[in-house]
Amino acid sequence: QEGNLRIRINADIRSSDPGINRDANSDAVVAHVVEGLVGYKDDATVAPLLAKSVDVSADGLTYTFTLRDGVTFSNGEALTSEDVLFAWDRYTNPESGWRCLPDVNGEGVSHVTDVSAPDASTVVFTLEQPTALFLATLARADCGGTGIYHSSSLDAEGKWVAPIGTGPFTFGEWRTGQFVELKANPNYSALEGARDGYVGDKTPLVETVRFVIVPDDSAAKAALYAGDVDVIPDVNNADVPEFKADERIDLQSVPGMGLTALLFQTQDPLLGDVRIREALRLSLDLSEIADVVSEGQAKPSNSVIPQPSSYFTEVQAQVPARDLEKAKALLAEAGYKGEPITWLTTEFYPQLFSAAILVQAMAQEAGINIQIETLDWATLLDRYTNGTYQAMSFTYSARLDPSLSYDMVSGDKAAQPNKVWDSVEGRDLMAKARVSSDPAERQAIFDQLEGMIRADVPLLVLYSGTRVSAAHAGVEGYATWPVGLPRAWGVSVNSGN
Amino acid sequence: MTATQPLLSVRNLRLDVSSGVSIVNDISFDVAPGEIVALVGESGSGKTMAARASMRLLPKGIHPGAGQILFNGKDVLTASDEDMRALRGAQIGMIFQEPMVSLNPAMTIGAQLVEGLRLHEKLSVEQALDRAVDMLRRVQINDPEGCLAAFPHQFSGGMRQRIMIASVMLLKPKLLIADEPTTALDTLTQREVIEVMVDLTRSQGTAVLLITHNLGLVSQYAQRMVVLERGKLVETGSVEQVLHHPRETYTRTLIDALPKRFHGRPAIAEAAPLIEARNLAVTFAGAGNMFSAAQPKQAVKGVSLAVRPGEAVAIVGGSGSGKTTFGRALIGLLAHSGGEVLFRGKSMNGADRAQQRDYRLSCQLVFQDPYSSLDPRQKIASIVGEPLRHEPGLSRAQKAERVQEILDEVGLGGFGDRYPHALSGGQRQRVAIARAVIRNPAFVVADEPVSALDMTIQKQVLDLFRRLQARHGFACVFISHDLGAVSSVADRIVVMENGLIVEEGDVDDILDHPTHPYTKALLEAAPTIGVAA
Amino acid sequence: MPALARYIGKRLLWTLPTLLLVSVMVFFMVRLIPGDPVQLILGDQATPSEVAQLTRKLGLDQPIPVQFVLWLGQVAQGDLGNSITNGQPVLPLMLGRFQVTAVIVILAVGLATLIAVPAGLLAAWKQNGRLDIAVVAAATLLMSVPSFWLGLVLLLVFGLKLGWLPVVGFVPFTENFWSALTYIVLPVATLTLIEVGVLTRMVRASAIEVLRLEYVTHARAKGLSERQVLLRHVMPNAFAPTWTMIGLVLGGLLGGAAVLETVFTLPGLGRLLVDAIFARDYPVVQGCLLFTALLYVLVNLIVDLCYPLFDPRVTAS
Amino acid sequence: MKRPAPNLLIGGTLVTVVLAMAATALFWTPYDPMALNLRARTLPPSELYWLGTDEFGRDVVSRLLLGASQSLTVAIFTVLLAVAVGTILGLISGYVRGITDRILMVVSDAVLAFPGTLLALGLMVIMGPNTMGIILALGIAYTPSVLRIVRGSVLSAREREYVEASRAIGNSEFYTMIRHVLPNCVAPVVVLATSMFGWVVLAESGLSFLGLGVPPPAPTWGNMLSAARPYLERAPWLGLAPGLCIAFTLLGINLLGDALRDRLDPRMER
Ligand SMILES: Nc1ncnc2c1ncn2[C@@H]1O[C@H](COP(=O)(O)OP(=O)(O)OP(=O)(O)O)[C@@H](O)[C@H]1O
Ligand SMILES: Nc1ncnc2c1ncn2[C@@H]1O[C@H](COP(=O)(O)OP(=O)(O)OP(=O)(O)O)[C@@H](O)[C@H]1O
Ligand SMILES: [Mg+2]
Ligand SMILES: [Mg+2]
Repeated sequence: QEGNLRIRINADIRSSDPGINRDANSDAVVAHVVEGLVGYKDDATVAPLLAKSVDVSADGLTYTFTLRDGVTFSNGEALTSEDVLFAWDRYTNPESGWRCLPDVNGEGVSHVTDVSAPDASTVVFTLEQPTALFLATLARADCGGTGIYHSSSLDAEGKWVAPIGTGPFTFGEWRTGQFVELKANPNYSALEGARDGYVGDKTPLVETVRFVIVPDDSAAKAALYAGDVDVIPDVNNADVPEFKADERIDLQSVPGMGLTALLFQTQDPLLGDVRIREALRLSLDLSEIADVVSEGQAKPSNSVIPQPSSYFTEVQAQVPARDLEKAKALLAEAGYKGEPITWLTTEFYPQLFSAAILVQAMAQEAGINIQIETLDWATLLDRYTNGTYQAMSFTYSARLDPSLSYDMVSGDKAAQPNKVWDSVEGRDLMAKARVSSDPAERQAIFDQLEGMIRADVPLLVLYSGTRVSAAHAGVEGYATWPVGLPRAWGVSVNSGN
Repeated sequence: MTATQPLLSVRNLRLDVSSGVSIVNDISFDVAPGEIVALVGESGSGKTMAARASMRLLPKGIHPGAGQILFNGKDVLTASDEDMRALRGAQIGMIFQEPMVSLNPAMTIGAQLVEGLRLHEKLSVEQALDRAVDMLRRVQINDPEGCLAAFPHQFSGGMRQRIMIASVMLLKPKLLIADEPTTALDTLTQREVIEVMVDLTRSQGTAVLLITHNLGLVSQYAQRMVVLERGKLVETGSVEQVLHHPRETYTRTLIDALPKRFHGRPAIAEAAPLIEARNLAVTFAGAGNMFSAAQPKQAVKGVSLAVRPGEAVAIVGGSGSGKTTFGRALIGLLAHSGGEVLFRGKSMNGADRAQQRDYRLSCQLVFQDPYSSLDPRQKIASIVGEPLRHEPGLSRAQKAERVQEILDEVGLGGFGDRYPHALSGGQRQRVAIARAVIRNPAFVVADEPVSALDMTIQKQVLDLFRRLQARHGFACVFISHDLGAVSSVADRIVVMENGLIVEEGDVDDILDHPTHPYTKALLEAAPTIGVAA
Repeated sequence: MPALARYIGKRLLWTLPTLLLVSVMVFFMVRLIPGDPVQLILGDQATPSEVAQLTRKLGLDQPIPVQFVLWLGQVAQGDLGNSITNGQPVLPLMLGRFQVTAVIVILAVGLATLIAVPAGLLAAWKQNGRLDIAVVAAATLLMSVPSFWLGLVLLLVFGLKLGWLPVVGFVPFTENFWSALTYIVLPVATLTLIEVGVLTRMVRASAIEVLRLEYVTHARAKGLSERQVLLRHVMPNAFAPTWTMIGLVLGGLLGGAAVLETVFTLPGLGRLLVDAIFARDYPVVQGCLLFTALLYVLVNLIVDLCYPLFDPRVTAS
Repeated sequence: MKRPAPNLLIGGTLVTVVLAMAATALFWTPYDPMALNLRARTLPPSELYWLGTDEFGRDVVSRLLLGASQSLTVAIFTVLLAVAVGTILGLISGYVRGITDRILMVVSDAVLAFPGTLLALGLMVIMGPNTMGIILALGIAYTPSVLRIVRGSVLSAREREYVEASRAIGNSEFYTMIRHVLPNCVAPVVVLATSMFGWVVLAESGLSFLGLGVPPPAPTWGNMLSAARPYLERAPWLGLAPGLCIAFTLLGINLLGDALRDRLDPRMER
């Protein structure tokens, strides 16, 4: 192990506490230090990580995890089932504010009624109801991967200090506003198999990783060129052509799991009319928008299910064509007379702003009068959460299971105004998909949902996000993946830069 | 002509204004080393400009059109900038006409004095300061050490003028151009200051070009004189000859215009005083700056004075004795720290608004320093006409007419369109006078109103005062060092020293039978022309 | 001395209403503008119960006036609270960031003044000459370049093309002086260039006024060189408006130069504040603004205290 | 007649050109400034597109022309607002002094310490995102600077003897302030106002990020400039064009401001 890998993050981390007071950057850093029982693979499916194996009982209510042998924390202590219980107790204590508590206490995905450790290397979770999503929930990056940390991560008063985990790196210096530095974990014991998502062989090849905080995209770009950072894990679309043309830069692009979409408020007097929403869709050249907005990085995809998902099939892949005549006809039928539609967007995410500009111009050709209102991200999010908008460009974060994707857009608008699609029939279907673990059955359900939501047009998905990373030519082994968070293991830096 | 080679030789000088008019036309004169030459002439005749041209320090917009100015045989007008800098200060020193605006307000007196000295002579700061203190003492500034750390605004007009003079003479220049150097000085100080100059000519062979209106001074100190009128040379020759046997009519009018004691003024009717000061005292908060403890200075220490309608009271007294301060306090421009002012019999301490306003509008001031009292961004007509705002019911045309009238009376007809900076010193002073009297106020404090005026204009202005007094019966406090002027306008004289009145009485009484030693000294020191006037 | 001390004391007392006013304005404004820190923390996946729970935890469920009183009480005890986003105490967080900003801003404004004064004086001296037009044009050009552009261009040229200076990062002076210097050269240069324009023009304008006054002629009559005339007589008298301007600029920038700090990736106060505004991190916004206001008042107090130095006729009282 | 001063000549020409640009846009632009052409994105300058096209394939020349009127409107009104209010308050503050001064200072310090971002966000709530909102937000933000500068000059000017002379004549304090103090404080205000012009144009670009700018897709020089940022290397003309426009406008206004100041100054010999 030698060298120092510098990865750009665009904002400071919020804390080093997994799944607690976090954002994507915090998740990314923490995932280098702690590991959970299970983790994601590159294809966004779940595989054992600290567990050697996971046994699910036939009724789907009991999960038995057997821990891997010889795993130690970075402080040299061996990992035992007690450690799992310790971490779990802290996660499920409402005081800690774990991001995913609702998903294990019955409010959301699952309800864990009991956790026990029959012996030092076995942990058993008991659920109230079967669910296809339990393991996926435990693996979720925003849940901190439900990472297991040693009790010495906390001080005597039980206050969080810094994570001591089993991951390939240890938590080093955190200088607020500047960087977070991790060091290679000398006690790391690798999993078998090649590096794959968050599992596989995660042996560190560098001595230190520094997550450098560079908020400005242009500055980050310059820093990459100058060799002051080695990797930009999430490249701004506008910079893609430039990096592509530069041979000093290794550009990688994979489809992501997030969605960029146009949302309509179906309770709006004007947009409540499905004909107008349909006309809007027909007025837009969706392929063109996706192409322009993502600088050719993303393929258009109009399904709520993200492209990398294994449930993304022919049905989901259909892209409706533009048809101005039909759009005009529909508008006439709906009695639309050029009433202005206020379209919310933000410059915080450049793709949302571009999308709005394109939509405005294209819809204009069908006679639809769109007026753009730019807001800061906090305000846009507020309007989204409260459903107080006519139409907006919005970006959804990654959902790793189609049922979660549907859950994200659909629900009872009265209770949760952030849901865009409120269909009773749809909700029933989703409930079925949540408990079923038969892929064929689930696929059928998702295909059916696809048809329903497309007919109702509560939203227009433009594309599922792309994950574009750029690494300096001297960096070897860096790879981006659909989840998108940077990974520093298995990456080496050529000395001399 | 003198036998020696002239130090300064002005030959056929012409000075043009940008618009093409000449303000100085074809004048020539010489000044020899050790000689005092007086430059006299009507206000606005181009004396100051001719002098400034000799240092090549003409204001923007005025250019030499023709002629030469030779200093030591070298033409000043074509010398290099480098040479000029070496000349200025060390070789040619100039005392500017307006001492109030010629000192840098943001620099201590000490710094300003030492600056020039150290530039031309290799001296340590201490040595330079010693020399400065010495010179200040010679021009009669008391507490010269303390004065070094003070700023110009903390001094009276006369004190500033003396500081100016000191700063120039400190450098012992070969040629000293003194533009009205003693206008703000009482006769005693004036004599002292001129003596210092004469000293310089004797010990260093300094030549002096003395610009003045004071023919008494000229006759006592100068050897030769040059008379200008409207930019043209009228007459030149020895003082003796020009003063006593003037060839030209202009020179004669000038001499004839010397103020005379005005006998036969009607006695002032016994009446209740128009304005009255009772035990008035003024204290300045601090001469110290804010980083050192402030020492309050009592400039006026309990002065009582009553002025009846139609009466003209002259205040004379040493420079820095508190005349200006008292005058300002009397009309309420300066807050007093003790005593009270009664106007039309009512105390102004705690007067109501209407009374305050009447007081304010009825009492006017002619500022001692006219230049800084004129708004640089307003034209003369507008400055003079401004008080008419408070004259209700005047049409625009009527106002313009009044302005024209008063400007004519002070000899400034046709200057209404100019800005203050484009006037001569005397012209500015007349603007200030015109402004003060245009509304025929009930009471005027005239602070050195004629100090910068030549005899003819001075006469004209004094006549104006008298006329106005006769016509409108306004009362007036006339602050002046010029006993001639005083004797021609005043009914009563008050002598101040050190913030107190030391003597007061009828003009004739005081002038003829002064009792207080200070008054006697003042009178004695007054220069006279030595001819039957 | 006691007079001065009393004066300063009185002025400092007057900062209290300013600070109170700022507090009230900030407190209510950040809460009135739409956007919710809880939503931002939880993101688009938030469920209503999560939102409610976190809101309660952060104490944001109480009525705003109650929150205000609680906060004010805290502040009175010297506690500015903890950041919502990362839980760190606001005061040390802010002071740490301020050090970075202060070094850069003070250096830059100082440098800008050093450049602006001679440039402005020269331009005034040669008013309407070629030199003057050149100076005015240069100053105007600098004023019209946005700082993010200038910063970026400098970054590209000196950091990237020439490779002389590092592109991102920051090292405190206490750690390594020379390396610290390399990191602040570009930001200081950018800020200097940005600020020098307006100061130059200010100096020029005031100097033109002063140059026509009699005492300047008198100074020349003493034989002073033009340089001495300009520096000793014109400059001090022309400096007052420039000085006010410097106070304004300094006061404004000490509160943070967010754009610059972002471009150069400096952990300064400005970025902290802007990030906090976008994250609706109420305690940090409130703390920063209180601090900025205090700085402002102090800088302006110093400016006012110095007035009599330029114009002794202006008394401090 | 005398030759006009160079600053009047150059400044006048530049400002006229800019005003002409703004006026032209009302009648004619080479292309529709809003029309996208996705086939012609970020084209370099050519015969077809004189200054190239932007990231949406919109003609830069057309957008510059239209942007001129938008930017000028915002800048002019903001500067007018700030200068008018700031000067009045500054005069009062410096002239009257005492408690009035203190209160005004308290408020202005508070506003000065207030970051523009927050002020803008706050106003957005009240006004909604429109041009009035920008002008008000920026106007409020810049007023205290004017106030302070004017106050500083007034503190000096009020000690002058001609101010006393005006009082001696019997003029009211108000009249004295307007007629004698104010005109002698214009120099710094002219400098500040002309400088502010540039700041406003640039600040508007920052505000458009928050949505307080002129609503898209309408162009302003400011938002063109900020939108061009990622293309600094790839399509430099995108930033250069509005950047130069701003620079030349400012130069013109500054020179014109100087000329105006000279005109107001009687001591300036022309
Ligand atoms: N800048 C200027 N522009 C135009 N005319 C001017 C300017 N300065 C002075 N003048 C005029 O030039 C003439 C000569 O002025 P100068 O100052 O030399 O007079 P002076 O003889 O010194 O008068 P005084 O005794 O009143 O001081 C005056 O009529 C004056 O109005
Ligand atoms: N602003 C001030 N601060 C401190 N002291 C002052 C101030 N103004 C005047 N003085 C002092 O008050 C005294 C009286 O000044 P004043 O101007 O009244 O004298 P004056 O009699 O008019 O003299 P002159 O004939 O020289 O004009 C002087 O000693 C002067 O130094
Ligand atoms: Mg004269
Ligand atoms: Mg006096």
